[in-house]
Amino acid sequence: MMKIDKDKLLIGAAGPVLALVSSFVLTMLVLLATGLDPIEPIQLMIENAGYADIQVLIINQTGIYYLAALAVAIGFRMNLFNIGVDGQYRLAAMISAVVGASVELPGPLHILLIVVVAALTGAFWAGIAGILKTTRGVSEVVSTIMLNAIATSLIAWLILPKNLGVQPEGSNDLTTGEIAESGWFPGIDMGQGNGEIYGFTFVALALGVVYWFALNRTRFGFDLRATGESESAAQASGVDAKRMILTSMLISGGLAGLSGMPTLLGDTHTYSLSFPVGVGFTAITIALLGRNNPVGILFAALLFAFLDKASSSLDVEGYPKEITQIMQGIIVIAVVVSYELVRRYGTRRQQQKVGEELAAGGAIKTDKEVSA
Amino acid sequence: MELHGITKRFPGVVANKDIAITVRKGTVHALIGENGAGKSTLMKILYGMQKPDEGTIAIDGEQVSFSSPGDAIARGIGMVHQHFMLADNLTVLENVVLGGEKLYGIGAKARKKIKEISDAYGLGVRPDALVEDLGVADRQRVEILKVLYRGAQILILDEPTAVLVPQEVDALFDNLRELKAEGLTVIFISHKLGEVLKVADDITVIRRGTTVGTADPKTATTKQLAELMVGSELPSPETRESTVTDVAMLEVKGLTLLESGFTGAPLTTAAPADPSATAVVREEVAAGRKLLDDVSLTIHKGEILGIAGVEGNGQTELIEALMGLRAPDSGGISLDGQDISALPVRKRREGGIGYIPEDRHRHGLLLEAPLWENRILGHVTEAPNSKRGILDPKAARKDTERIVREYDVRTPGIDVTAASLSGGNQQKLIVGREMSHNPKFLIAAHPTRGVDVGAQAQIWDAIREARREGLAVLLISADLDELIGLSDTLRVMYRGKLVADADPATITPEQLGSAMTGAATGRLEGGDERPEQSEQSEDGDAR
Amino acid sequence: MSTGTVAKPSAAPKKAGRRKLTWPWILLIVAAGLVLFSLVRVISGADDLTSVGQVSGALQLAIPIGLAGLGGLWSERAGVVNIGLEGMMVLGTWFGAWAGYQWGPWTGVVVGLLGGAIGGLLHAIITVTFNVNHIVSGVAINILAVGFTQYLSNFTFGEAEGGSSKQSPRIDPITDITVPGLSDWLMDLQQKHWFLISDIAGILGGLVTNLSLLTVVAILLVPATWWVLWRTAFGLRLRSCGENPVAAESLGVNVYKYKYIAVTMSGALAGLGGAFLAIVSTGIYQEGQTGGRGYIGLAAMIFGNWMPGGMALGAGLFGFTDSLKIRGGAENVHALLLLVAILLVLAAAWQLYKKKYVPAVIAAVFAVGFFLWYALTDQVPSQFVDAAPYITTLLVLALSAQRLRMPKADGLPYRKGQGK
Amino acid sequence: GKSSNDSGSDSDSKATKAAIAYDIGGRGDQSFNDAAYAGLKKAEDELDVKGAEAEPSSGEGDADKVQRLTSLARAGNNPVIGVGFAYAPAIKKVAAQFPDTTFGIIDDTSVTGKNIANLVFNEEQGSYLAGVAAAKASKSGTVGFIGGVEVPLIKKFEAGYVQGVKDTNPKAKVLTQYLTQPPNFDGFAKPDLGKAAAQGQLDKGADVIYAAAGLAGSGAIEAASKAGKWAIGVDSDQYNQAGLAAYKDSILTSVTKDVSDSVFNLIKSVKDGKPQTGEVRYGLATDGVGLADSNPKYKEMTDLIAAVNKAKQDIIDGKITVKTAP
Ligand SMILES: Nc1ncnc2c1ncn2[C@@H]1O[C@H](COP(=O)(O)OP(=O)(O)OP(=O)(O)O)[C@@H](O)[C@H]1O
Ligand SMILES: Nc1ncnc2c1ncn2[C@@H]1O[C@H](COP(=O)(O)OP(=O)(O)OP(=O)(O)O)[C@@H](O)[C@H]1O
Ligand SMILES: [Mg+2]
Ligand SMILES: [Mg+2]
Repeated sequence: MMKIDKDKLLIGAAGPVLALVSSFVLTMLVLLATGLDPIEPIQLMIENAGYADIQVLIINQTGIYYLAALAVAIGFRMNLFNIGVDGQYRLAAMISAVVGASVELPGPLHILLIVVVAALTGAFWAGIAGILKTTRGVSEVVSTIMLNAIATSLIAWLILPKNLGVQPEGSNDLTTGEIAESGWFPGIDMGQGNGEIYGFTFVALALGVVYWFALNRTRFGFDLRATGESESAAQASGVDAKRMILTSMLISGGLAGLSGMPTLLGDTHTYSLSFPVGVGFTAITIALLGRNNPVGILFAALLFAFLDKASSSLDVEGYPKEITQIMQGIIVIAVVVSYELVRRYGTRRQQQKVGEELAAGGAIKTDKEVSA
Repeated sequence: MELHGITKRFPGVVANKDIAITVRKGTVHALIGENGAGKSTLMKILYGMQKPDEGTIAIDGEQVSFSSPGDAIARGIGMVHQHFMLADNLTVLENVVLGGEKLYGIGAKARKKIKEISDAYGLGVRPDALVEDLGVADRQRVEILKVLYRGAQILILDEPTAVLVPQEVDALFDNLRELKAEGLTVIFISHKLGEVLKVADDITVIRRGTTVGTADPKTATTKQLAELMVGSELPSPETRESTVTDVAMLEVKGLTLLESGFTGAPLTTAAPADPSATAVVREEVAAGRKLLDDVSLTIHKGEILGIAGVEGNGQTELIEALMGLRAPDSGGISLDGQDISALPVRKRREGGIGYIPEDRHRHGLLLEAPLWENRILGHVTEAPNSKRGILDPKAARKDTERIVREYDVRTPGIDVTAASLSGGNQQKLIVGREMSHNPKFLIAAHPTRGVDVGAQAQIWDAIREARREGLAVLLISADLDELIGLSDTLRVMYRGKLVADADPATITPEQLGSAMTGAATGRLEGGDERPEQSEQSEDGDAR
Repeated sequence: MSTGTVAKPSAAPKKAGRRKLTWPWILLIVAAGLVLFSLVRVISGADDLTSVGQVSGALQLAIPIGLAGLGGLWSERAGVVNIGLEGMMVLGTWFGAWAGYQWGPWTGVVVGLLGGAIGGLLHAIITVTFNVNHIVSGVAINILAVGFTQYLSNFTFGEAEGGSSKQSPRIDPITDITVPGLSDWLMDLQQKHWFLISDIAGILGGLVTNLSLLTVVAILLVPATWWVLWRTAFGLRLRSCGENPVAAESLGVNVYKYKYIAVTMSGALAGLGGAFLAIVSTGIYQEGQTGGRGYIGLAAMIFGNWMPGGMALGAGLFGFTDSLKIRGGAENVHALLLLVAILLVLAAAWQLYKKKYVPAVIAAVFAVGFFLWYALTDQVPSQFVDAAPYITTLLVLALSAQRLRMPKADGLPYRKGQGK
Repeated sequence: GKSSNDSGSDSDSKATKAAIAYDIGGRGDQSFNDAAYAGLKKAEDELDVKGAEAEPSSGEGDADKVQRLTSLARAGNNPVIGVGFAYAPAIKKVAAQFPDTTFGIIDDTSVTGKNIANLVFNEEQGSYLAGVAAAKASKSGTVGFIGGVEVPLIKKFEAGYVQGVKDTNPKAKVLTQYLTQPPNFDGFAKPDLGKAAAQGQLDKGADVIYAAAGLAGSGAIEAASKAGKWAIGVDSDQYNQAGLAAYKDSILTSVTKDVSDSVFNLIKSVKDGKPQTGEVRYGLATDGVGLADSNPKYKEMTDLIAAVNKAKQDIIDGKITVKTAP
């Protein structure tokens, strides 16, 4: 037993180390090949990450990515590929902003209302894909791509001043109107103009714990994972696969809806044309990188937030910012390839053990039989 | 052909160890041995799918070394694998010509050739049918045709009879004899010793990776072969005293299941151009083929009811309907006096149905999950796996350890994945799991398929044990000896109907086999070749 | 985590409903569709629905999607899911433009194709050799391709005359062909706005007017793909790798080789789609130019049931609705409301005939709703117009998705000598 | 803790350093951002100012913009100019923290402060003139408008253009087409969409097409040129744009919007110690917007020019008020 644990530790550490080393080396090669200093940009980014205001940005972005990636991951756990997180996120942010701006309630209630509306909206939008899949067999990959585009149009229409939107005097932006202060989620001010850590970031982390618990410690989670691992086995075990698909799609959409909340409740307090987009796509990468595991996703989200934010001043120093995107791509490939290599090694080890065990059990018999 | 000193090691296992076999030209050479003895591995080596670590292969006295099946095929070797190697979504023609396109192309010439071979051996293969629409026996024929098409001189058949009924086996053997007469060499693998004696010219026995002896089929008996194979007497599935009671545990009445067509898609619905075919197809879609046709049966406490039938005659559908995986179009099911027709799978399982699925990989296990999670599968709502919706991994683990101990599941621990266990051990885990919840009624579909002799005996024991305590069992198996030996009552299923019943005490596998092909109906009498047409009621139990 | 893309109703029967569409039926359906369309055009007066310009615009918009879809088809037929099409297309736009503005458009086409092929090759290495999950690899390639091209633009286009870090200098156009006489004649015919005749003339006219040579090549690639994959030994082997690689292996097929070829080819086709965008559609490389067309291509391929013809139909549908909306969508899409209403009436009648009253009533209610919408308005809000292609796709899929069937081993890992 | 802006906060030296923070797309978009860059470049050359630029990353939020502006302001840049209305909320926050730094924002007057200069343009006035020109140049009586993305800013272009056309020829028909909906900003970037839209309008008989669609407009210009019809450019004088040389004969005129000058003027005002503040409006009167006349064929159309000049005078005199929304 001790030996297995040591092995496990070694194997567990080997993957990430191999990945990080190889991705850094590859990135440096790209820089070198284009005649740039291979060390300085990385140095700059690490330096940047040492500053409090950038740290705040990184932490806040991590929270947003974390939620969106959880949304993607829960689908993946079920073999569902929710490419529509981005659309669900945008639509939910917009609708909840409208609702939030149109009412005034005591603090916690106001926030709760907005959050619930966001989760429901996201779930609703994802649910369409879920229903299409369970009743009509439409691949969720296609339907969520379509729903992303449809969400764009729907939002564009809803946000027109003649519908639900507002065009602030003198602005060329369209917004949903400002949410009253009672609906703002209190954050932690880091002082000295370093910005605020969104309070919702902690909700995101808490949801990570919930995600872990629900998946690993509840019947529901077991059913969900079982369905993801083998739909046929899960069905035979008593899982209603269709309901499971719909449920996980709804949860995924709900989480996607929540991923707009850090920004909405902690920063903008309104949904406007300049509300951040594309979160849902980055989240796919993060979920894959974090292997759909709540802790893994946290690290992956942190890594991506770091690459996003710590690179903000690279262009000022004369390095194309795109280098971070190349790094992201390389990291993903390096991580999965090295995990695969390590996994192959690990499986071989495990089989060897099973083999040894079996051999030990049958050894005596074999010897006797040879003479037969 | 000569194999010499073949050794093959897998991580942790020595599959073949210094094997030496000589196969005479123009003979049927049988290879026997228990599960995992290394037969398939040896054949894969001979077929170039795996590379031996040591040893040499010589064909017609010439040393060869294959790096891919392509090389072996070029040397005139063909192999029919233990598990079908067919692409479902391709036609028979495509499956046959694949890899051998150079021979006759992939068009009309190839089709003609296939027809020719098919007619010559009476295989009755339709080149343009989708493989997916074929039954097992047809698939087997396609596999054989694949080999003949390539003009193989050496034919390897890895357990070709496992899924065939006796009549089909006979037909296959006729084909083999014909091939032999044409000068082909056949290597034939089987667990069924009777068959081996019938068809083989030479027999080689493999045990734990090495050749332990040869036998002459003219003089050897199955008993001798078995002893050579296992080193001890083969256990038999024989059930001793009857434990059948009068209390009905499972009652099925008039279960009917139609093959459902698709509805609601008028946009692309289209019928074939041929008008006569159109009519047929229309009718089928309107009425639906009957997968289960008015099936009625009763199983009592302590009774094992065996169902014999060629695969694809509704057994799978019957199980699925009983489990609640499929909603029947009509008919009722009641368990222990309670109507369960409308209950979902989970409720039925909670209500006391245990399930040993026919395909353990698809329906019984999460291959990539650890053993203790597999122990939870199917019983997530029951103790000790969970309490009030929350899993109790500790208790589940503890219970898994108990199962591993009691059912002799050979594994280094309960954290290894199910995939890393051998088939027999996987099956023992499933049996242990299902028995742990004291089922009232057990569905056992091919409970010992592909399982080695030791594990087989353990599984039979477990089932018998539970039966003694009042368990009702529905046994479905392709192994007629198992079926006859274990069952208290036998029914035969043909085209979705229960067409015949028999007394396991007197019936022979051959009789059963003929009923399975639809040649005999009603009550089958042991010893009497001609079944009498009894008009026993459909829903009565079969005694 | 799966790469499965189509729901397979696990308990569904195998044989039922899987009848093949035969040619007479296809033609009949096409004819009926045309008549209906023509009817809608005449009633609504939206003559642009089937104008020459409309059709040639649709063709132009459909080609990049179709090429991406064709790429997806090659790869998935060999069992490798390729969500990296978008990235491979991006490589195609960049390399196509980079070579195109310097050495002429045809060189650009070839280099763009090679650029995409490199992306495909990378995908093959990761998924085939390293057996990594196909979606992870595809997503990574998408990120990498975007980052890489944007990064390189700084050093290439950024320093070129007439370019910037976001766009390339202008590329010389590829020759357009217009069949003289015929094109004009069809155009005249179309502009008479006769029932059916003008519509057919418009469609045919669109197919022979201002046709870029590369468009012709792209169109020919569809039947060529069909022929290669379904009528040659090479294609049979390739498809067998997507259906049952172990079986293929057992017959001496080098599965790795075919997967490599297929995925590289897939990248090349997507790259060609990218090059088409840069060289023919636009004449320059523009950052973000692909705008998700790779994903749409994938959707078109699934829509087309992993068959070239179906895929082309899907791409055509996207191109057509896209073109409808971009060429005066408010009016065109308004006319579509009438079409939807008529289709719903037909659907209601069908359900009634099948004695399914509830769906019939629902369809009828929606039909009335669409009629009212059509009758009471002149235009569809431009925001909804934008959504038209996507809503159409969803609707069509909802009606037909259950008949889809992907290659059996699509997305599954495969390793040589590991089959059972 | 330490903030990224702490280093080099050696400000105070007035207007030796100026900074612009770009909108999505960044430098190299050959349109809006590049125009702002041109202004900065001019200031560097003529005023001996050291310019700094910062690009946004895709999908960023207000917080990132705040960080960017703060860091630019801390580094001693004055003025700091946000290119595009998306910077409004960020400028509101940062301007309060740096009362001694002047902040410029283009296309927005919703945030105000005594150290904020709102650089805005009367695009509708320029577009009105384009409408007049289009109505005059059109023979078919049908003209087209292509908007890149359907946002209020572009609707301003549409409103002015339509009004100009109708005032000149009440019977004229204006076809309007937007390419995409926000937040999908492809409509500013995909010439193929512009081309297809223009083709659609040409097929419907339009013979003058005004495309306010950034780079996508070049597709419209190409289509119009190939059909032998007129196109009207936008933002800068597109007749002189290198990439469009092949089609320049068909570019009747362009509605110019002098972003570059507005940036330059703001920097200059700070340098001169009299920083601009509040709304700084660029209209016809100040030549902040207008019509280009580089095309010799345009210059030949005296009738048209007369009508345009009259309209221009009327707008300046207040006789015509141009609507800002259609
Ligand atoms: N690919 C593989 N990797 C690792 N071990 C393997 C592999 N294939 C077979 N083995 C091992 O080799 C042994 C021999 O397997 P083989 O399939 O040849 O047995 P067999 O005699 O054909 O059994 P059966 O009667 O069940 O078909 C098995 O016990 C198994 O442990
Ligand atoms: N493809 C493979 N890769 C690695 N190991 C394998 C593979 N196939 C089989 N094994 C190993 O072989 C052992 C037994 O395999 P196998 O399933 O063939 O046994 P079996 O008793 O013949 O069961 P079955 O009835 O399922 O054929 C297991 O320990 C497994 O780890
Ligand atoms: Mg085996
Ligand atoms: Mg075997």
